[in-house]
Amino acid sequence: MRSIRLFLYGIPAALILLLAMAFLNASFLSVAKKNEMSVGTLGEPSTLNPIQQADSASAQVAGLMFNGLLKYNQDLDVVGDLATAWQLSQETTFQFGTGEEAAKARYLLDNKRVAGNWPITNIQTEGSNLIITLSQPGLTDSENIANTLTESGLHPLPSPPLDKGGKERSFKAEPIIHFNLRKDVRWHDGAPFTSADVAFTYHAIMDERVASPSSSDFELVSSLETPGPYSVVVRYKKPFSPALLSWMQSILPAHLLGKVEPAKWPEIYNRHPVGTGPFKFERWKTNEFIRLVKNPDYFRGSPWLDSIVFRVLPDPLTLQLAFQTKQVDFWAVEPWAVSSVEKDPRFDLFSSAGGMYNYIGWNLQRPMFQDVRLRKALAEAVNVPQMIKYIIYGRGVQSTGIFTPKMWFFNPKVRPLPYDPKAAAALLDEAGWKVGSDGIRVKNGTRLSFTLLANNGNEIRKDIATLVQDDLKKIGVEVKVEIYEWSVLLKRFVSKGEFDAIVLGWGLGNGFDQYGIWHSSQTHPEELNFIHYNNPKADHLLTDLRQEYNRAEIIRLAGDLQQTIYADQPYLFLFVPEGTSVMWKSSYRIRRPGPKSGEWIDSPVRMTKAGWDYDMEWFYRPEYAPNIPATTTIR
Amino acid sequence: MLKINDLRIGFSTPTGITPALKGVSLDVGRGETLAIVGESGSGKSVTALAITRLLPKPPAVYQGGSITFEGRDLLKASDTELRKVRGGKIAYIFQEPSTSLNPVYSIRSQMAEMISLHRPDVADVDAEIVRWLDAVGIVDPAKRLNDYPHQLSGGMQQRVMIAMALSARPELLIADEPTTALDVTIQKQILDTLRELQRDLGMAVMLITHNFAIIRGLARHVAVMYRGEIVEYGETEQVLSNPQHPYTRALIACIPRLGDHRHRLPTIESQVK
Amino acid sequence: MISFVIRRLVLSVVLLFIISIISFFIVTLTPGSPYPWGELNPKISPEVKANFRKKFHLDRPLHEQYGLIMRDLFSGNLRSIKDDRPVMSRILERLPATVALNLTSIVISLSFGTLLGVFAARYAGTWKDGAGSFIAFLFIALPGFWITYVVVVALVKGFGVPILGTHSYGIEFPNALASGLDTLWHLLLPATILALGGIASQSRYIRASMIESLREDYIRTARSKGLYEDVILLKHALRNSVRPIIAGIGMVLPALIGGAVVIETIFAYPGMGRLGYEAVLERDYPTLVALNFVVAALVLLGNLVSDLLSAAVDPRVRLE
Amino acid sequence: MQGTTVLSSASSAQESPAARVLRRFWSNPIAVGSFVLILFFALTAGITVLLSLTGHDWPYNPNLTNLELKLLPPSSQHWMGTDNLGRDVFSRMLHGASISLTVGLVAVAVSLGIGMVIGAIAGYFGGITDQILMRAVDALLCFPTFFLILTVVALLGPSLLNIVVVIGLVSWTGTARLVRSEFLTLRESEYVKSARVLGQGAFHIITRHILPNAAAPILVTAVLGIPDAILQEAGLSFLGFGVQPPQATWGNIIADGKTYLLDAWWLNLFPGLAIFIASLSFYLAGDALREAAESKS
Repeated sequence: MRSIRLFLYGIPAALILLLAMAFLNASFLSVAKKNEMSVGTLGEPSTLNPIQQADSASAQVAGLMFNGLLKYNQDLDVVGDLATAWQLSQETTFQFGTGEEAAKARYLLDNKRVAGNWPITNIQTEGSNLIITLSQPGLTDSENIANTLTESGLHPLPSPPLDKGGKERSFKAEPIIHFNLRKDVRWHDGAPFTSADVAFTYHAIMDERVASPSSSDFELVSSLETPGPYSVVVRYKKPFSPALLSWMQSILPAHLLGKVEPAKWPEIYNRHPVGTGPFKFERWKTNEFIRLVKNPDYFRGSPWLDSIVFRVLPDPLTLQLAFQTKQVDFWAVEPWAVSSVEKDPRFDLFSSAGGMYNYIGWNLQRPMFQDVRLRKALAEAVNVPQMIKYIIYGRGVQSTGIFTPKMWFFNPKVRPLPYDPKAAAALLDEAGWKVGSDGIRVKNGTRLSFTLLANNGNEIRKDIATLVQDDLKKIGVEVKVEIYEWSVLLKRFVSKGEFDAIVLGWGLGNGFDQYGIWHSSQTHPEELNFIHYNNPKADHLLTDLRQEYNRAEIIRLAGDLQQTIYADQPYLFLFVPEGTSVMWKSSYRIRRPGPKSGEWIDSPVRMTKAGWDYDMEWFYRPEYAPNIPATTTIR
Repeated sequence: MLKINDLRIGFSTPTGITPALKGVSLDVGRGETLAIVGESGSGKSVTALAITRLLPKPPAVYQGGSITFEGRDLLKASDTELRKVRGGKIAYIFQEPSTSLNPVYSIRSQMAEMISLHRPDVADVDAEIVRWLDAVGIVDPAKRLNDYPHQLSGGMQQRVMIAMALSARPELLIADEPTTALDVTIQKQILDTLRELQRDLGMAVMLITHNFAIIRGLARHVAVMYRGEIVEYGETEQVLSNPQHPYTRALIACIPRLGDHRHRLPTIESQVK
Repeated sequence: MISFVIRRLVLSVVLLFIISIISFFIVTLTPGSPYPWGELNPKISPEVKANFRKKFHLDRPLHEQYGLIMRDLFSGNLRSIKDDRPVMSRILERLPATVALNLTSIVISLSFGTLLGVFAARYAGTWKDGAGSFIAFLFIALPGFWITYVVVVALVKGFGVPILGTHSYGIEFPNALASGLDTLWHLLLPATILALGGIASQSRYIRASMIESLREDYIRTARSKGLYEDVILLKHALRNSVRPIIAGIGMVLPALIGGAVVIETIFAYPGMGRLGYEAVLERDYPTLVALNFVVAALVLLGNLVSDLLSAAVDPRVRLE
Repeated sequence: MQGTTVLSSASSAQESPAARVLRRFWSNPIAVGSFVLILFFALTAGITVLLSLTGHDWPYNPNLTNLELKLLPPSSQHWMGTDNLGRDVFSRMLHGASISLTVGLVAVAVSLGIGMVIGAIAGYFGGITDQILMRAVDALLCFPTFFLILTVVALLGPSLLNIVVVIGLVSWTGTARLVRSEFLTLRESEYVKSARVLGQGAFHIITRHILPNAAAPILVTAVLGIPDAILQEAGLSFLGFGVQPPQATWGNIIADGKTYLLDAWWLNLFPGLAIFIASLSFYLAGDALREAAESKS
């Protein structure tokens, strides 16, 4: 009998006691923290292998453990990382019927070289081929050379066009990048970093079994050689200016993965990788945290923080609470909360317009949306400034097309369409849409009514859909809103083209190549031009832009492309939201290496073009100050 | 030993209190056997249960009278005192042996409970249990110790009940229709066992039944109850041979006798709803 | 007894097989594609997607896919689409945390539920019983996610108490006891909230079956033996009322794992509920099928255990 | 000794079982209280739906967005404040009431229908059919109901009807088990055996004899099922799979208000309370009904 009573009363009493003790312990827990930075992420990384990951959570963690050959500096200029220097060049090859023609052409060009001020560095003949090495990739110089040859009666044989449907050319243009690598880099396990690692990483990315999402960046590589242990030469099939940026790709250790077949990687590498970066992998407790510890012999010097922990916090509210109880050091603030946080003296706040814009995509296969006047009227009828003011509390700017203000090739001259419901109504009347009996406009029998889709995970897009529904009702346009789960939306509607309009957004990197989104060839299922936009002028600009290396020329072409597409209004371009992050007042500072060796610049954490967390590896907590003094200090 | 004086009990129902006992007076001397006979609903079980206040309190209401046992009025006794009397001094056996034993405990644990409560001085409890099981006529009792009630037959279960009741050496055993649920052959064995044990232990027995036939040879006195009252009380033989009250006469007339050729047994038109 | 267990196991295996078929087709029929990267990620070319589909046999007809998934499941190298890791290790990683959470919450709901149930049964019919059932329904009626948020906000705002994950990492612990208590706290808090509903329903069951047992004849016999009211209540009545609860244990598991999704998400607790929820969103078919398999196995095991337990508790139950 | 006592006990005998249950139900204060609350919710829901059908919404049109009035705390114009799109929370709560009640009632109807049919068949015929059906119930139980709802809603699309039917489809196992156990016991009773002896068909026996006797427990599970369905819908909305905007339900008001929990407390407090009180009143009424139906006296 006593045992029954013991269980009946004993267990509940014990549980209450335990809960009370645990609660007391938890509430008096000292918040003295180790020399560790703790970052909250909403999603758990899928893998830490840089060439197999595609989600932002994985990239953020892997970024601290690996280096690419190149990287962006704070002003988004491309600088060397594992590579000390790189030279761009191009081999243009003219094919002639006979060897003498090739020799004659070579002789002609030799003495013409100076006059034409072409950037030719070398001319040679191989059998009936004339090979010219130019110091700058691109097509313009090669076309001038071709013209001079034909003017002087030499006719090289035509070579296949560079792009599907592109015009025929009389030469083959193969850009070449030559990288010189740093000699002082070691992998975390001590092995030396050499060009073999770069070669292995390239071949791994192209290996089908690896199914790497970055393989599309390297499709145009025709060959990659490693003449020396610290030099790499990459040859491309045709000019493709974004190619250079692809070499920011993290490099994998050949000595660890070279001989292991990819199916084994998840067990032996992907969850505990070895890289060259400032931080080394320590521990991954699934669904909870990933901890990286500092790499003392990092080639730029040992980081100041002992460790960084990425905590997986799936619920936005608990992420906010974790920040307020200092369990996490940074917090990405929702737009509506920014105003209250901004005024709070306890926090430092960093916000910047990102590389993302929200839009409503009109399905141009629907006859209704093929009339640009209707699209223009709908754009004028939606009050985007009010939307910015209320949905994202003014934290963002109205979008003027396919690029965002932070990009160096953004065209500021493109003005956004003003909010003018009267003009919109007039335009609709002009386009034949007369207001029907029930207040909804009609044109030869069809009512101006369509369904607007949005995904249920994104609060902002749901609000956009509701507001657009209201705004367009005011000018007699009926909008039905349907919210679906993300993958359902894409599979059942978008990729099959069975939709009228959809609220979406593009998260663009810093690159200018949007061929996949806007080119008329990209309209097959699962391709990105799902609205079937087709403008020959835009197609032309897109292909030229991809082959243009000259910065000024890129700005001109990009500006023209942005203007053209904005005028067509294939999307109702909405706004570019600002990302805002918060940290406890001066809980971190930065001491990063300056351009000259031995130089250390100390500065507070602040917003740069590349974001506020650009130099995360050089963050330090003032209470654990670095041992190397700063040469220059910025308040 | 036990004296019930003008006991009045009612049951509260949503439409008021229905009287069950309207002034019952009885007494049982030491070692005596009293039978209480009456049809179901006549209040005989209520009387039995009322003695040690076993009637569930919410519906039952003690309206008056007294039950004095060894000088103490049980109606006013404190809980602790009452607990000593229950089982220790007055023990019960009930009508439905199959449901009166707790199905999830073994015979041994249920009997050990009784012994250790009322006779803590007993050293070897198991031996004592075996002795009592044997006394009530259970074959090979040692093997039965760890059995569970559902493994025994009706008759065996009732024997266990008797063994359990007697194991605390009570002074009065109240048997509330002990054999009604058993078939006739077992009935006789149980009653014989009861008679022998009563003779050996010299304890008083109050036998409650609706069957006049079984009380001859068992109880020296009999009380006939009808509609909550005792309508006749006296020596068994005397009441059987010359019943005073018309109801008693009718009751006795219903008893079938060997060699009786009447076609239908006379029945009494019952007033009780 | 042994034959009973064997027969039940065979039956369970057949059932598991049927469940795996149903769960596979329900999951794969849901529209949406299982690419681990963003569907509209401009960097992903169609070739990459095609290559990916080939790697996970997604281009094969459904029945073939099912065969392959089953073959891989039993050969142990079924891989999750999300991170290409063997599915079993993904599930087993979370098993200890889930078992700890669910087991603790079952213990809490059983112990407190029984206490409340017995209390209500003892004072059945009086105002105390009324109050008991009112409180019980109070807990059942609370919407899980709502009360969780209220408690979490109150605790964090009020006491600045850490609530996330299974341990507060990155903090210097004075001694092992503090660290141990911290882990205990991260377990007990979510488990208690998860158990609130359980406590209420448990007390309802026990109260009902206790009242029923108290009406039985053997209680009257026990009382006639002069036992204490407590003994009658706890020994005789309670033992007979335990059976419905044990029978319930088998049914509790799926509700817990499913129900724990909200708690696990809010407390960032690495449980199987969250794994399933994320797998549904990411259309990670292998993980879902394997998870359903494991959960089904746990449930059938739970049922078997509860049958065996109820036989142990109530001798009348013969395992035929 | 004769006569007088006969009359007094007669009245309680003539009362039909149903009347007795009702009498006991009304005598229980908690039952009366919860019934009044349920009536209140049903009335508000009904009136609101009537009002909105006839065109004039009181106090405001629940779906009218008005961004200037964004996230206002409760005030005289907006008794329960406004949400993140400036919509009046009080009017959305009124409309939410009608949705939540319909979800509860229809889902229970669906789960009751299926549960009774399967329970009856399993209970009445027993043997192989019983084994098969009960194993099917076990199989269904093995799925965490949550994933089942999630997948089916994603499959069929999140319209109100789909959600309600799915909740019903998933929650009939409890009723089936109850009905089966009732049938197993009632099937053994004499009047069923005699009906069978008289050659009445199985369907006739089930509907005429057994079901009415099992009515009380079934009714109780029905009443207790309603709040379960309401809580399920709220949970679904919370995870983003609930009823489509702009339609308001208590669940999706909380879900939308979730991100503002720390600042806009009213977005969470009122709907949470409403769900809580509605569910509580149904549970208490159901329990009181069970109490009334079960007690013998």
